[in-house]
Amino acid sequence: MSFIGYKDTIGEGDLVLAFLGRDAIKPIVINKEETLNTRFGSFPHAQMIGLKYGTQMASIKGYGFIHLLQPSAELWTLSLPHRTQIVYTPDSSYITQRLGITAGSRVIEAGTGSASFSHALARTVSAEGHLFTYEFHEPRFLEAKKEFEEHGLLGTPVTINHRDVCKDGFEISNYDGDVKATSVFLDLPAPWEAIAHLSQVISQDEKVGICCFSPCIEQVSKTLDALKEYGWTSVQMVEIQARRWEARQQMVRQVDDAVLRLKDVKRRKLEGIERKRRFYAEHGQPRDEDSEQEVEKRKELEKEETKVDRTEFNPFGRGLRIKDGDEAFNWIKVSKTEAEVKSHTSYLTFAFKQATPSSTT
Amino acid sequence: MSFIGYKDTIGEGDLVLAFLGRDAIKPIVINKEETLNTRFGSFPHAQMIGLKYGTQMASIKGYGFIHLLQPSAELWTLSLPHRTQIVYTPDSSYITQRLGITAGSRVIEAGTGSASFSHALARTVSAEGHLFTYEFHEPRFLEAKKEFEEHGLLGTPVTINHRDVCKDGFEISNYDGDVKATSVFLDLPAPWEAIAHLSQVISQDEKVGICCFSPCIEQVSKTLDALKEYGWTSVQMVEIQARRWEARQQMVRQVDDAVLRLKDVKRRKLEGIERKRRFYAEHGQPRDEDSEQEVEKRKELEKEETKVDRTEFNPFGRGLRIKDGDEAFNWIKVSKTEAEVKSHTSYLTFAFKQATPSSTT
Amino acid sequence: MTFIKRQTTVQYHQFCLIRLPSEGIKIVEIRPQGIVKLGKFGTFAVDQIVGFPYGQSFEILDDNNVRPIQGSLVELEDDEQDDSLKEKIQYLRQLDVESSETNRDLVDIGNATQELTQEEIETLKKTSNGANIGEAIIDKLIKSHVNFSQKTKHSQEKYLRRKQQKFLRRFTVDLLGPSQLLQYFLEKDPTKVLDMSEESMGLLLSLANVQPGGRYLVIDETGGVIVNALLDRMRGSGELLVVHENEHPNHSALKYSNFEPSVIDRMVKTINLLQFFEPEDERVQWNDLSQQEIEEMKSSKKAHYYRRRDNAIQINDAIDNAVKGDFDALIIVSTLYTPTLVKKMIAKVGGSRPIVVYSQYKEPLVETQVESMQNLELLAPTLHETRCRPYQTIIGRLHPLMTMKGGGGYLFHAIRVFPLQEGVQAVGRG
Amino acid sequence: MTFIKRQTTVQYHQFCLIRLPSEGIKIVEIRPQGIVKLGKFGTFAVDQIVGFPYGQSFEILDDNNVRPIQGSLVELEDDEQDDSLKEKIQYLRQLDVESSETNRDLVDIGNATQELTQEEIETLKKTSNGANIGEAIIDKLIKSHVNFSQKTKHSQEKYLRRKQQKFLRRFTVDLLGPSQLLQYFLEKDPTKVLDMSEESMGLLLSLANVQPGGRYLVIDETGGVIVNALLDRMRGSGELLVVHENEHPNHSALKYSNFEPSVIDRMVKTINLLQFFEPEDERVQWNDLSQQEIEEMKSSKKAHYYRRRDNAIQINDAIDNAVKGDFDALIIVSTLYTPTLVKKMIAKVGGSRPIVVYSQYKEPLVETQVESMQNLELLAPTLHETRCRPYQTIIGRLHPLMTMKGGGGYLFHAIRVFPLQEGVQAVGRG
Repeated sequence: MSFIGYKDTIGEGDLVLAFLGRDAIKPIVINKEETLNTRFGSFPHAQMIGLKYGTQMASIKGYGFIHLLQPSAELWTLSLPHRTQIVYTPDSSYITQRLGITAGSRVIEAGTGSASFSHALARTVSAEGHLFTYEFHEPRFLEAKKEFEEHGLLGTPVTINHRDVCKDGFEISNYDGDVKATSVFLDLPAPWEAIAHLSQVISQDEKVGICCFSPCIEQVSKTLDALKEYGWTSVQMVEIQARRWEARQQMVRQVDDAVLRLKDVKRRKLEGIERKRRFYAEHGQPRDEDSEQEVEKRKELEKEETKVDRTEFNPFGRGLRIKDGDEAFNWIKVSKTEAEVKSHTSYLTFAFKQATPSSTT
Repeated sequence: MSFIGYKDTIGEGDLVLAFLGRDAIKPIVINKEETLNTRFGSFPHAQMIGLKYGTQMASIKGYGFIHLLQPSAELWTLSLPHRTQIVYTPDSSYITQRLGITAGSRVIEAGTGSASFSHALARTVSAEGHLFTYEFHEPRFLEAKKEFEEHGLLGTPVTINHRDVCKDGFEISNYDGDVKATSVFLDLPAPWEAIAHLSQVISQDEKVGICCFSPCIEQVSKTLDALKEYGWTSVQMVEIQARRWEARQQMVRQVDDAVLRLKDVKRRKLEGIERKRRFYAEHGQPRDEDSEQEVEKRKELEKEETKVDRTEFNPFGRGLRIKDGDEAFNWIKVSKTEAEVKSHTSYLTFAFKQATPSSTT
Repeated sequence: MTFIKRQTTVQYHQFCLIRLPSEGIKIVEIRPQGIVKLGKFGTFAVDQIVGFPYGQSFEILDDNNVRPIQGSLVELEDDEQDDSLKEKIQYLRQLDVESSETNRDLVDIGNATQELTQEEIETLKKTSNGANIGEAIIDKLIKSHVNFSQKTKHSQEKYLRRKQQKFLRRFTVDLLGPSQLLQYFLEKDPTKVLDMSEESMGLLLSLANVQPGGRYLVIDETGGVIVNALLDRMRGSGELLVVHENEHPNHSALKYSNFEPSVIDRMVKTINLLQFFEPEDERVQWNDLSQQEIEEMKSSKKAHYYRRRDNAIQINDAIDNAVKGDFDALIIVSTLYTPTLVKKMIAKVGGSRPIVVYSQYKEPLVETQVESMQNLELLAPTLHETRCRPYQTIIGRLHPLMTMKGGGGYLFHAIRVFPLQEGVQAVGRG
Repeated sequence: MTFIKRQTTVQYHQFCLIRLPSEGIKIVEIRPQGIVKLGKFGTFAVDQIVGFPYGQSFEILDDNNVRPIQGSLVELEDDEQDDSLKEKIQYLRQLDVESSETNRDLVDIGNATQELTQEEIETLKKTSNGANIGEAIIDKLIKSHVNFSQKTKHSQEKYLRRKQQKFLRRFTVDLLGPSQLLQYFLEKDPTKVLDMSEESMGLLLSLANVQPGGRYLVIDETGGVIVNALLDRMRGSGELLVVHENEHPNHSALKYSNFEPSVIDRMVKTINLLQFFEPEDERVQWNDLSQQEIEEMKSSKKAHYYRRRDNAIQINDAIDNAVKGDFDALIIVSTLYTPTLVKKMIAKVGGSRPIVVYSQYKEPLVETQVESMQNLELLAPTLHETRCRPYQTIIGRLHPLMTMKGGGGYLFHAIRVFPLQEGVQAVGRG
């Protein structure tokens, strides 16, 4: 029961997400005999038992730490082992919102894939709703089924089937009752082939929504044809463009300070020239007949008497390693996107089917 | 000679852009007999003559003003009379940059449309280059030709032809020499039909670039087929997403101040209750036998003795009209996009054609 | 756990959505014997649509009657009418045909439609007077688009339908769900909902891991639109503690939630910022009177006593709730300055639970993130931006819509954690 | 007006671009008898490619020879290789196949490619040792993609080509234009060019109305990449006054401009910020010596004299240039704080001329815009953002690339105007 409901304290057998870093969230199942070994150190499961979820835990060696988090669908999306390209939270959350999926909804999902969206849907539809998910690739089906089982979702609210829905439709035998889905999500190479089989498994009593998820625009075209053919209306295709931003600080470098710095450079340069002039006035020119030793000695004397102290005027911290926000300087808060951004996940095609008149008032 | 080169002072016959507002830039040709009448007032052309470009000019009535600007291709894009959907600066500047269009380039453009991009290209290729532009719709052709003439661009560097390039190709008779284009820009409903005709008019001695500008993805598909068929390579389609941002300021409302305000409200409420209690203690309850006059008098007295002064503690300026940046408050600078943004102009398909081996070393 | 299934048909005492062709959306209350007035579209009796499933379209007949019709309203409009035609018509209607400047532009008008030749324009100029020329051109435009000249019944019908598009007396009734309520306010007054987009709302609900049975700490400056969305995902079980900055919370949008008042009373507790942050000072001192004392009261005084008692209990319960803390999520949709606000409220959030903040502008969240990066009680602070880009969804003519609404807001998200007490030498900070 | 046409063929004493398959771009100088070393790709004699038009592709043969080949390098790679296959290969290569954690993930690997069944994976595990299993899977992947099993010569050749993709000894020579130079630095060190994208550069040049014969005031912190782009649009006529904050300007990128040094000397004048803002104090006091005095000098002293004279003239000319003002555009690409910087430099811009400022981040430009809104010398201040989104351009499989580079910067633009002296009652502010 990891993804539905909340738990405060870590217990034996719990699924815990060990947060090592934003790109390294490791799922572990608590087993008091085991130890989690990471580049941050060693963390015996036994020491986790009884800790509150959210605890920052130190490695037994004393260096390094991790955070112990309770699985949520969103964290699972960031940490699950990928078997396919997964559906990320900006897409899944929008689809959920737009299709009006809520507790009690009955959702069809094909294919299950890596079950990223499946977990989010299970959390949203909850025990009062149901998720009918289908996967055609047997290894993935088995992997997903195992996960649902381990995560306490199998049966309620998830029913998974190994099926090629394009060929063999959606009707199933391992569920007591009709599917009667109120929302459909198709993430398949050829969703138009599956659309034909939906009428048997969607509710006739209410408006039903569908979202088809396809990376290529040509797939969208074929999907539109199929939706039209099978009586789906209010069709609209959209795409979600999501970004993450990082906060940084940029030093405020005033042009007046840059001018003053140049003045300072100039002044010190002139001072250097002046000192050199005085040195030569005092010591005269170097003489050809001087010995090497005398030449060396003179050079050192010249250096010592003509050098200008290193300036203290360093308005921009040149040559120093300045940390963002250093109080000796002024800063402006700025934001930057990731170095590489997700420019495309897929096109989302939404459509709706009205309730069948004969089955209503 | 309005768009190429710079002019300092306004003279008779000049094309001037009268800036009334961001969405109201009015082209006028200076004629000392005329007057520009706008909702900002009246502005006789005669008074403009001799003023510097960039001058803010007052209406002869004394209220209202406008700015007098020299035409540039970018300002022209914002002010020209639309005959078609035009090519805006984010697209045109990118196409210019990516195709490596510069002074001396020889560019083919079809169709001319509203000549927005034509003006930018003329400015960029300058007298050393040439723009060969083609328009199939006769009224638009005539309009554009007239503009080029009035703007001193006809002949150098612009040659315009009334032509359906898809049917009749690009070869022309009103130009002395070969077209030998080094860059091609196609903004047509069916660019794939025009691509077939290009070989006769592009340079064989150097690498030539093309950009096809189409709103629908299906048009891009057909364009890709044609480009492949006619030996264009390094094909890539892109889109430009451009935004404008406005600066605003949002009041910094600290939760501590919100708490203090509630305290103040509470204090004043209690004070009001206390005063009421004292009033009743002093004057007793209202008596049934009092006359209307006495009741009125008592009410007024009660009101006067129990009222609490209007608070001076108003940390967020409630009930007042506060201007962005008002020094009595703290602000954070924010940015907002336009209320309605351009989400799509067209898809840009770029491709290149290598020089023909026989014509080089 | 209580579970309240969502309505799928039109029922009395509900608020629902009415969609009109090219007119946006309206909210309508289903009152027995009520009459709904739709301006030029006509009027109809509410009783006529009760029981029909959401999504049903109707045609308005005389005498407040309606007739259910097949298909969605959007398809009932001529589906060949794509963006470019709508743009041209809109462009034409916007031009001020009467001003002297635009007379010169009449060539431009005709050209802009790419439909009329120079000749046709001159003819129109001569045959129409100034005021009607725009409409005359639009008329010609529509005719050419529907191939009116073919004079088939089909094309003639299409022509008449388009011309009269403004006068089709049709509507669709739909569920007034959280997205629809949001859309309603975005159309009427986006500032009320702090310019939040549907995709931002969806992302907020997911990042906050909203589900039935949750116990959420909320600041909602939208007048209840957020609270409504939370209730919709919770469907009758769980609890919200809503903290507000006024004496009384503004939950004007909650009447549209379609939950019974008793459900809202049970699930939505409110408390003001002063009570929240200074609970011990703000508890109401209350002592119950004895049964005997109560019986001796005059009825008006008795009512007054019970009112004051309820009030005290409500406030004290809310304060207890706040003091208990350990909420399953902190959700902030506010214009209060969030860097300090979040910092002060973290302590109330349970371990491993999310904190989600919405802001119309990015800059306050950038400052929130800068603050949070120093705060060891907040793990993985992240600033999210999500934008939905709709396409013209016409077979053979796919492209993103030429224009769309700007804005939509931003989200800040972090996970509440319990840091180690002494500084630990970080091998790598999470 | 001088006009210098752009090169279209490879010539001596030019810098040009070399593109290698899957390896990014290199800059190469065309020196007579020069040898270009391309690492594992081999070496070739520069003389071999001189005279060929830009865009030409070559294959490297032995003995530093090359053979010109048809088609562009991109097409020479198998054009069926689309994003998804590249992604899979990249994903596979990234997995650390040796770690114990990933052994468990081998199922995932095979599944991720959607190409291999459970059986095949188990077989591979048995037949390959741990270090090669990734490559073995990649091998199988490629085979299945090119239908290797069909065993046609075509598919076999494609298979071999793809496997050896890393070892195709081919390259394309191209013009080192402003976009290419920008791309080069974006790949090597984006901070050098302040993360400016190609589209931002293009927009900057258009907003600044850059053209031959113009006289532009420039701050360029990119080491000359911007100056280079300006020179490219000016093609030999016009002038730049480049203001810098150091003792000597950094124009390291200018050597790649492919203009003669004399052209650059003529067109690019430099001045430091101190000389620019305090011209009268910074003028060099200089008096020419008499001809006689010069002749009497020792040759070393004479050379010294002329050097100092040239230096004084250069500085004083630059100062005169700055004092003259009236520039045709002000172009700022800098990390100096722009609100104050712009304000101080407006006076130098001619009327109706543009001021264009580039910044990697939006926030400094927001502040610049807030400042500018109060400044009556700046008309229509606008903050622009432009982003190019490339598509996978494969017939039948069109979609935006899955990932792309973030960033790209922002632009501020305003028009310099001469405001009325006394306040005029504004009917509407422009």
